[in-house]
Amino acid sequence: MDKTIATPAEAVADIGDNATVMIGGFGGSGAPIELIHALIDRFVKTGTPSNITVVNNNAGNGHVGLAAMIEVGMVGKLICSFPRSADPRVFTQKYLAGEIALELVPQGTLAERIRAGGAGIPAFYTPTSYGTELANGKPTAAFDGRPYVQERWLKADFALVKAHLGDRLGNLTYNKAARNFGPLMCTAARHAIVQVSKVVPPGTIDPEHVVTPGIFVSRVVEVTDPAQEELLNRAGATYP
Amino acid sequence: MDKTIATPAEAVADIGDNATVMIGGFGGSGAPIELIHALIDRFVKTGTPSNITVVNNNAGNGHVGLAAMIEVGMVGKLICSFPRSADPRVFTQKYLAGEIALELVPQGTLAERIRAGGAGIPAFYTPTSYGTELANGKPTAAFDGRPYVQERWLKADFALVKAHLGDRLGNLTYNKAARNFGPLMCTAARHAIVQVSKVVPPGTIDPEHVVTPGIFVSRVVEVTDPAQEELLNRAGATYP
Amino acid sequence: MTVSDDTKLSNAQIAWRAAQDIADGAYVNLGIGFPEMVARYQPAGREVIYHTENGILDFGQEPPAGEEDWDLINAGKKAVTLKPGSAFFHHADSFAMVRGGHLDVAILGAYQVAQNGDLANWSVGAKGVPAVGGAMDLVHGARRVAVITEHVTKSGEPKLLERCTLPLTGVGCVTRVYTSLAVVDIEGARFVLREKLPTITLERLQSLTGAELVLAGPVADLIVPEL
Amino acid sequence: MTVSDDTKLSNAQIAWRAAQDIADGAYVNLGIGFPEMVARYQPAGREVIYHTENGILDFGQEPPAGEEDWDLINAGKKAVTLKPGSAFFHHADSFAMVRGGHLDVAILGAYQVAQNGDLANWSVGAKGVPAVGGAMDLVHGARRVAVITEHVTKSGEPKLLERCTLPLTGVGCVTRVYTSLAVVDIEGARFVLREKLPTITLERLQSLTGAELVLAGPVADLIVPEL
Repeated sequence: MDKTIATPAEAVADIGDNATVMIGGFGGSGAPIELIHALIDRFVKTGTPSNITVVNNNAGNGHVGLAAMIEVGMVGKLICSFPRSADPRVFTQKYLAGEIALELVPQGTLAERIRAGGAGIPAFYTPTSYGTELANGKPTAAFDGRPYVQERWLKADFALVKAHLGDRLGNLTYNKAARNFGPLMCTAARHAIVQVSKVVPPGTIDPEHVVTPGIFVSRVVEVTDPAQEELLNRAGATYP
Repeated sequence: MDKTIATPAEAVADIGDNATVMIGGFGGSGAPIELIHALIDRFVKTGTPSNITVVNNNAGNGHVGLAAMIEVGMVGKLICSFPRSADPRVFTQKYLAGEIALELVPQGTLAERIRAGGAGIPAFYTPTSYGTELANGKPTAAFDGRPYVQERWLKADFALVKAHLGDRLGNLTYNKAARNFGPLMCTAARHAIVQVSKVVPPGTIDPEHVVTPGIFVSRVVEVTDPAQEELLNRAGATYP
Repeated sequence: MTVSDDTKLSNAQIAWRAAQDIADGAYVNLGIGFPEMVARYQPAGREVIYHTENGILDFGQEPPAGEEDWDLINAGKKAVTLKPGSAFFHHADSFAMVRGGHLDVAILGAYQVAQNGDLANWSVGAKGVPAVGGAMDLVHGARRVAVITEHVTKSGEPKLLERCTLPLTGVGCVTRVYTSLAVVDIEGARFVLREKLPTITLERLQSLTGAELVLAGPVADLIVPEL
Repeated sequence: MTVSDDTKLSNAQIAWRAAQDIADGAYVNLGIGFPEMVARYQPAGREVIYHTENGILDFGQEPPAGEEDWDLINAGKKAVTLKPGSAFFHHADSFAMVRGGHLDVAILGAYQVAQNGDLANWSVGAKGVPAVGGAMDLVHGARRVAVITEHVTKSGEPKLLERCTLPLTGVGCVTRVYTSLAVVDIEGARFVLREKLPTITLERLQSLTGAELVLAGPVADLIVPEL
C-alpha cells in the first residue's frame, strides 16, 4: 500500500466538474495552497473542473488559495461559516453579482456536520441556530424540554487538506492550530488528498500521536516548505 | 488551578447514592482499578454510594474492579454493550436473579451516545440496530432513502477513567488501546475523575499530543504502577 | 440621545469591568474583536484558560511583531502564543467544548440585546455578505454568556431593547450585559440594573435604554480605573 | 442431516477461503472468535490493515506467551502486537471508521443468515445474558459484510434460511457467506451458489440449506489446502 503521489497536479487530476470539495484551513492556517493552486492550474488550462462546491470555514483572503479559486470562476457554491477576511473582495464581488451561491452554516454546526458525514450519522440535533433565520426550514424537536434544530451530515467527493507529517499508509500529524477542519474533512470525503511537509516511513509517527489514521486518507503528496497564505497576502501575491 | 488530588479515596469521596458513573476501559485495558476499589471501600464501610448506574463497555471479569463493585451490591443498573468476559459469573448471577438492571447498547452506539453527551448533541440518527429488537420503541426516520434509528445522548454525574500522564490542568495522554472510552467519558461526565500513572508539570505533554484537554477533567490522582485487571484475574485476585 | 465620551466608559474600561467577574480557574471564550480585549485585564493572581474556536486551549497574548507563527492564531486570525499546558484539537472537539457546556464564560459583542436574553450580533439584516462564525454556537454552550457593548449605537439608538429587531444570534441566552454606562443582569426576562456610572442619573440611563431597567436590590456605582 | 467431518471444511479452511477474497490494501475488521482466524491465512504479498473496535488500526498477530501487554488487546480481549504504521484512537473515532463506511470488509460469524441478507449472530433468544458488542455497528459500516460459518448447526439444522428466526443483528447486510460446504452470494434477496465442495452433490447441498440455492453462472469447485 503506497498512497504517496509525486506532485500536487497528479494528486488532484481526477477532480471533475460539479464535484464537492472540502478544503481544510481556518483562514490561512491549514490552507493547502499548493493543492488549490494545482487545481486552479488545471482549470485555467482545460476549463475543468468547473462549478465546484467548496466547503471551507471561510471564503478566501486576497488573491491566492481559495480566493484565487473563486476569482478564476471555478467555484459555483460555497458552504462556509464566515465569508469575511482581511481582504474578502473576490468573494464579495462574485456573491453580490449573483455569480456564486452561499450556504451559511454556524461554525460548530459546520464542523459537526462534517464529522457526522465521516462517522455515518445522517442527522443530529443541535441547540445552535434555534430561533434564528439560519434554522428556517429545518426540522426542530424538543429534548428534555429544550428546543433543538435537526442538521444533516455533510460529505464530499474530495477533500484537500494540509497536514505536517504523513506516511505511505496515510497516517497524519498536523502543525499547531492548522489542524482545525483537516481531520474532520479527511473522514467525510470519498477521497482525502493531503499535502504534507514531509513523507516519513511508517512507524516514524508514534501510534499514540497519529491524529488522522491512514484509513481516512487516499493520497499523500509531499510539499516541502509549503506556502503560508497569510504571508503570501502580506506580500501582495496573486495567483495564477 | 490544581486539579490533582492526593488519593483515590479523596477523589471519589463525593460520589453519592443513585449517581450515574461512567467507568472507562474495554475489558481490563483502561479499567481504573484503584478508583473503583476506593469506591468499593467507601461502600463497604459506609453503605454509600449505593444503587449506582454504571456505564461501561462490559460487566466486569472475575472478582476485582467492576465485577467486585457489582458483587458487593452497590450497582443498581448497568449500561453496556457486552456483559460477557472470561469469568462473568458475578454479573450473570445478579442479572438472572433480577438484582441488577441491564440496558444493552450496541458498542458503537454506546460510544456515540457518550460522545454526544459530551458534545451537546441531544440526539442523533444511526443505522445501527435498525430492524432489531434493540431498536424497539425508538423513533426511526429515513434519510436519503435509508432507515435510521434515533438515539439519545448519554451523560453521567461522574466518570472514573485511567489515563497515562496527566498535569495539574487535567491534560491527559493514554497508554495504547487503554484509551478506548476514556476520552469520551471525560467529556460526558459532570466530574471526570482520572487516575494517571504520573503527574507531570504543565507543558510536559506536547500540546500536539494531548488526547484529553484539561477542560474535560475535574480531578487527577496519581496512581503509580496501577493494577492491570487481566493480571489480577490471572492471579485469582478478589476484592475487597 | 448621544452620550459624550467623558460620561461613559471606553472599550478598554468595559473590558476591564467584564474581566473582574471571571473567576480563577475559569474556561473562557472571548468573541473576536472587542471582546478579545478582556484578556488584557485579567486580574492578577487568577489563572484563566482561554479557548479559541479554531482549536487551542490555554493560549497566551500575541507574540512580538515579526515572531508570528501563522499556524498559531486565534479565531480572529491574530497570532497568539502558547502557555505551558496548552492543547491543540480539531474543530469538532473544539465545538464539543462549546456546545457541550464545558466553557464557564463566553463574552461576546452585540448589536442588540433584548430583556429576555435574546442576542443579535451577527447580521445587520441589510444587503451584503452574511457571516456568522461561531457566535451561534457560543451562545448555546457556555454556562454564562455575557455581552460587552456600548450602551447605545453610534447614532444614539438603544441597544438594550424589549425585543431585538435585527436577526437573532440566539434566543434567551444572555445573562449579563456590560455596557459603557451600566452593568445589567437579565433575570426573569427583565433587565435588572446592578451597577451604573455614578455620573449618570437613573432617569438618563433609562432614557438611553429601550426597555425597563428594573431595580431589584442595591445599584452599585460602576467604578473602573483609568486605562 | 448432519455432515461428517471428512466431507466439510474445517474452521481453518473456511477462514482460509474467506482470506483469499481480501484484496491487497484492504481495511478489514474480523469479528471476535472464529473470524479472527482469517488473519492467519492472509495471502503472501498482500498488505491488509486490520481494525479493532477498541481503537487500533494495523495491529499484528499475538505476541509470544509471557510478552503480552494487556493495554494492547483486540476486541476479543486477546493480546496483539503493533506493525509500523499503526495508530491508536478512541472508541468514537473507531466506530466512525465502522459506521462511516471506511472499512472495506467485515467478516463475522453467524447463527443464521437469510436469503435477503439478514443476519442473526448476537442472541439465541433464550434466557440468559444478552450481549451484542460491536456486531450491530459492523454490519452497517463495512462496504462488504461477509459471514463465515458452518453450513448447518451442530444439530444439523440449516443456518442459511429464507428468514431468520433468531433476533436480528442487521437487516439486509450480508453479501457473501463462506460455509463449511459452499460459497454463496446474496443477490436480489436470493442465495446464489458460487462454489461448493466437489464431494457434495447439489441436491445434498440444497437439502442442507433452508432456502433455494439459485444457480446463476458457473458453480466452481470449492478447493482449499489441508491446514
